[in-house]
Amino acid sequence: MDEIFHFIIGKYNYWASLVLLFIGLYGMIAKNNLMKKIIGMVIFQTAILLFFVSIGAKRGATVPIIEFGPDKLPLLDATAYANPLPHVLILTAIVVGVATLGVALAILQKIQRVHGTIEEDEILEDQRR
Amino acid sequence: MMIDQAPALIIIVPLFVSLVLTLAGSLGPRVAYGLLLCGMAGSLLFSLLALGQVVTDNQAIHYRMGDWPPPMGIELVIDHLSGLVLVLVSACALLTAIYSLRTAAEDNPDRLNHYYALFALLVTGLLGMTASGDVFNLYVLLEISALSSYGLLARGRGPAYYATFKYLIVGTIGACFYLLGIGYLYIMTGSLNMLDLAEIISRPELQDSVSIKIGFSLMILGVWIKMALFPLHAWLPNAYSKAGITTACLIAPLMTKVSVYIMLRIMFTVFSVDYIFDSIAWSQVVIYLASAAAVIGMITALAQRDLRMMLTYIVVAEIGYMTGGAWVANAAGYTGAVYHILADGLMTLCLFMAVGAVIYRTGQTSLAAMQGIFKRMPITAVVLVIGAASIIGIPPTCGFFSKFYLIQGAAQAGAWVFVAALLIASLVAAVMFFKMLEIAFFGDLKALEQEPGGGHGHGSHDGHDGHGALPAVARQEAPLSMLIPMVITAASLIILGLYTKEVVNYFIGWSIPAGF
Amino acid sequence: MFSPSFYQIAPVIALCASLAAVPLIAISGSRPNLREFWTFLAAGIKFAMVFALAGWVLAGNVVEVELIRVLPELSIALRVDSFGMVFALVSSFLWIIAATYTIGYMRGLNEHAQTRFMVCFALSLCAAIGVAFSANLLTMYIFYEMLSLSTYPLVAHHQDRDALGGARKYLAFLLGGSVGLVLPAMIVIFAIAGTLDFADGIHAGIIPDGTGTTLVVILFFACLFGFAKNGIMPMHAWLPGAMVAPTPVSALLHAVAVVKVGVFCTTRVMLYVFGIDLMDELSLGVITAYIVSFTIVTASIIALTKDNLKARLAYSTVSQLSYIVLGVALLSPMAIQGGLIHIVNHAFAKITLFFCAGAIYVATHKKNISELGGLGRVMPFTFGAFAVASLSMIGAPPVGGFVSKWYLLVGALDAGQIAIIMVLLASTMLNVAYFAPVVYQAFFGKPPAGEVLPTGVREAPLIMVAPIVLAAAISLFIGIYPELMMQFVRMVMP
Amino acid sequence: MKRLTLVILAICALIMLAAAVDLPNWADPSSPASTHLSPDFLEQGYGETATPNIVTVVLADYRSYDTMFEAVVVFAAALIVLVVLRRTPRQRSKMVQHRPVREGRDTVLRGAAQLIIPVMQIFALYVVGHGHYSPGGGFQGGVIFGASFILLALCYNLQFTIDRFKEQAVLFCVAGGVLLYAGVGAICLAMGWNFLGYAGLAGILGVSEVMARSHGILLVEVGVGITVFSVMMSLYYDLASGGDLDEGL
Repeated sequence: MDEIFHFIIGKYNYWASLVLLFIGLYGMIAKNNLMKKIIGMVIFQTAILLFFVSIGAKRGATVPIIEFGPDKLPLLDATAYANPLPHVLILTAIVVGVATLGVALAILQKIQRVHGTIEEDEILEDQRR
Repeated sequence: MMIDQAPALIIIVPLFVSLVLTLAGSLGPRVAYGLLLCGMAGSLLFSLLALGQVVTDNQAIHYRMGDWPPPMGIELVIDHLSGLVLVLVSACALLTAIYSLRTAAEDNPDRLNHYYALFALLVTGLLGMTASGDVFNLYVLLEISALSSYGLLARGRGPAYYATFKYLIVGTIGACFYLLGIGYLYIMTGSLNMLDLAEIISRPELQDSVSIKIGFSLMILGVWIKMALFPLHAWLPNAYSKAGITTACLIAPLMTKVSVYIMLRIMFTVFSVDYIFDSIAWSQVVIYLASAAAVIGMITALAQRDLRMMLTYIVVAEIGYMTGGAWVANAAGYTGAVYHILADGLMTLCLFMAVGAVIYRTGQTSLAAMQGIFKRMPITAVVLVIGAASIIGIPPTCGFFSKFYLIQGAAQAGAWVFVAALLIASLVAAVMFFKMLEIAFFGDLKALEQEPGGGHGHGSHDGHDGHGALPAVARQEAPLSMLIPMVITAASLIILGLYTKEVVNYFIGWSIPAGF
Repeated sequence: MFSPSFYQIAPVIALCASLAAVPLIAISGSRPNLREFWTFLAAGIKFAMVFALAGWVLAGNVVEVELIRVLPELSIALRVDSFGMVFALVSSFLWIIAATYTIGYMRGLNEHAQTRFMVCFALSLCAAIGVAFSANLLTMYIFYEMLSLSTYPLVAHHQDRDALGGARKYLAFLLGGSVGLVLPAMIVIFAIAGTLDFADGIHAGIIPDGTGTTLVVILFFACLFGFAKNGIMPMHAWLPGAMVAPTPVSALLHAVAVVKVGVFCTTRVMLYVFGIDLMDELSLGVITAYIVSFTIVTASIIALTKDNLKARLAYSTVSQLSYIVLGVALLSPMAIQGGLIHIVNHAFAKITLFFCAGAIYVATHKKNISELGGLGRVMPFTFGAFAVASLSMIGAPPVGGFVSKWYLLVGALDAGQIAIIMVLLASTMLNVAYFAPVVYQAFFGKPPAGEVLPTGVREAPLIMVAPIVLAAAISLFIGIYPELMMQFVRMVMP
Repeated sequence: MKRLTLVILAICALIMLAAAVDLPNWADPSSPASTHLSPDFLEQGYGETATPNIVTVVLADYRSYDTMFEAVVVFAAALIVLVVLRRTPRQRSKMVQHRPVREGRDTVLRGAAQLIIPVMQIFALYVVGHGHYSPGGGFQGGVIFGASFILLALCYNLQFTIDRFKEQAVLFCVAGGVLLYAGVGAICLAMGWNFLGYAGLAGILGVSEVMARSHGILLVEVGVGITVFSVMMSLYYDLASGGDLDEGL
């Protein structure tokens, strides 16, 4: 019984990101309002960011900035510092998320101007006319 | 010195062109056009140099970005496969750039240099993706090309915005699935470099790990969404058909082909052949998907009245060919898939340019625009016929030889469903293009249909003054700046067809993965 | 008499003569005489080359020319052997006759878009010679497709409603057959045989022994019905539909070039890809013979019912073509020779008949047989030639048709196929039934009610009648002296 | 339709849950991710670039090609929003955008803004400059700097901010930042090293290769800071005014 318990507790970061992931995905696919789709997209991207960042953590490790010992020599023991690579990847993923969000909002404004609405069914109707 | 820097310069030259085009806002359209041409020509030259070097000493170029050894830093890998696709992408970009003199100016009266900046940015993204040897770097470049294609597509008329929005949403889902796939692989292996990943994944203890399978399936699912493989293709037709003429000529031939290249790269470089075809037993399902894509894509294309919608559905069908070829799991199928990337890139470019020229001249996008095209625009008509012949797979053109390899691969693998699908698709393509040629040849079909009853009988006609002379149609050929790239592309279709042996022996043969 | 290297280039020149003429014809569209000169020049060069090659082939050697090695194991290559020479000689010679006739016909009726017509004419002849000289199945397939595409504008020449229907059916059957059936068969053959080059002799084909019988049978029938141009029953519907084209088109193409290409490809595949031994072992020959004889009989019966002259000739072509396939399918040496020589006899006879139909139309605008009463006296030369050609169709002694019928009957006897002999005799009776009344009525019948025949001789223009008489004369000549073409056919035999 | 997507997503969720069986536990030091590449970064990072903050080292040196394209992504976003939204003057007159009228009621806001903005901008420059030794760098600093200008636009109005930072200047900075970044890379290329190999700068700067890398990282961070800052401005200008640049939120 307890190893199922460990299984759940030990990997709680994956559950969190999975739950967020599917909320976002559902929001993107099933929602009728385009703005809600964008919000779903942001949640979806944030879930992946969380998934990536959680990989970098190391028990008993500090921020990956090299400290110096009393004799001014750098302490280069890898286990003392957290894993820097996921942080770099996430910085890129955040920036990409912001860029896509900006473009989506710009296009949404244009849709509002052309169709007068951002509800998907009304837009389709408007297109049919 | 220049030669061994070629891989980096292929990607940097269009990037610098894009930046300069944005900076120099006050450039006249001619100067912007000239700058774009130099950029595209530069990257074509460097990709040819790189490919030449790869072929002469028959092993891949590994270019270390920032002089860091591979698993630490990022490296560009140019082997036979990526070199070939690099040349294809830069050549098509150059041809579209030449083509765009009149159409781009008409599509966007203001901000032309910003339009060209996005054009160059998209090409940078595509070239970067092809040359990149790092899985995460490929994601960033995937996003760059996706973003710039959203920008280019959103330049279209009213309905383009909604279509682009749908494309954006689906594109983001695809890219994020790909990123999630990288995440799973990174957790299990700790590396991002493709070759390093391949080495770690091939280790025995990871052979039956569920996460690696999930990682693979997420990455492939993401690429399939970007590639618009059959069930996930709903976004592609109206996104591409609402775009401006130049945008369609640039995006349609290249975006999906580079996505297919990425699928091949993931399948055969990151994962090995026996991993994919043994532990992941999808190939049967994928072949059915590919066959469905080919047949349904072509049949829907047949049902379209709008020219560009028809061409976009053909693109969806061609994706089915390539995916099927790759998943048929033998050398002939793989050769067919890679050769079809080349052939289909050129074919789609040729058709989109010809249709673009017709739309540019007549303003109509429906099939009726094709009336009397042989008299009005003879050169465009010939280019259209060559493009159509290649899609149908009539021998001297390259379309025939790629089908030749695909059918041969499918026959050897016993995938008769795929063989049948390829043939049905070619037949439907034949019907479609002859419907178009009929309109071009016979003029207004509707008037002919309602003509008062027979009375013609066999043989020749009644009046002695010659048949009711068809209305004298003024010759209204497309402008020269559109004709030159069209003729070059059409000629390249036939030349590529005739020189298949060289292409297969010197390029594709070397890139066949071990295990086939 | 020329150096061997000349014979290496000769097939290429023969092939490209009409191809080179295409741009010249297209350019000189505004000056009809110059345009016609180019056509004649190309036809002359082509025939001269083929004639020179004929001499060389007779001396017993085979010319091999590789144009482009397209795939590591495949190339577009030309190979001149006696089997191809028979068809090449016929089509290149008849192009000259047809060219003269076409000019007369087009000028007589002042047709529109004559330049496009001549361009497509030249292209289709280039394709016909390409098929004759092809060294492997791929080259033959390429030129087969080229022929289908280049004849489309010819069939759809009038650009009216009938032309639309006919052209659509024409393409549907031909492209459907070739892309749908021949392409996969070719690729699967390549997959199992490793090459598509034709075998040297006709006994051993290129299909390796181990292949499963079901696969071989499927491939065989895919090729048989795939080459839709051979007019075998289910795939023949395009031929009557294509009669919508002007008469020179239906004369040269649908009596000689197009249909002969279909039959030529079918026989080439049967002999040089499958080979006699394999067909004998799986008794494919007999099955084909029965299929083909069904075509012969039913096509002749349908021809009986047709009042329109060209429709009757069309269905007669469908049945006569099947004679050739029947001959080869019987697999006995005599029958094969009979089948091959029938290519020549049928070509000359049928082209004469179609030319006569065209001449009658130009002179009197009559299309139906019922209206032809008494015209024989008004147009003696035309109907004389018609009578000679009909005799050849029926297979009466002095004319060429008799030779092929004779060989076919002897071959059927050797093969011990009594039923086939019955079919041959029955079809001969049917031929008589649908040709004789036309000739009889023309010379001894009365003109239709209320129409008075002009007195004296009123023929079609000389430029049309001359080719008719020449073709009929040759048809008679190869009846009396068959050795001219039989020497080639005999060389095909091992 | 919605229930269908819900069901499909639920099934995918279950599959991916099953995958978690052999994923390493959270923060487990022996997980492959922490044992394959990151120890090399941590051990060699300081030695080769004399920069303690290893994240900045990996960001701007080991994987600087990635970060360059990150800056290009941001540049692309600004360019696209500009191309999509901004309209020519003659199109502007037609579209009337309703805006809330706020006259004279935000003296408190303006007072507070005048206090906060200078501090923000200094702190932003500190974050950009100090990326070597403490968490920070081009992106974070650029965003803070951009936020200060957006605060200005919110408290006053868009026209006030545009007078201080013209739209042409914004566009110039957007492209200029990435050009600086790519320029540094190109200089290294010109000096015979591979693209973005900062050791190439040693010749110009007259320092050892290790210090050249450190300075290279700083230069690149400044380039990224300029780009991100001006992209924030450009995005705000366009999105707030719907492309007319007349009146913000």
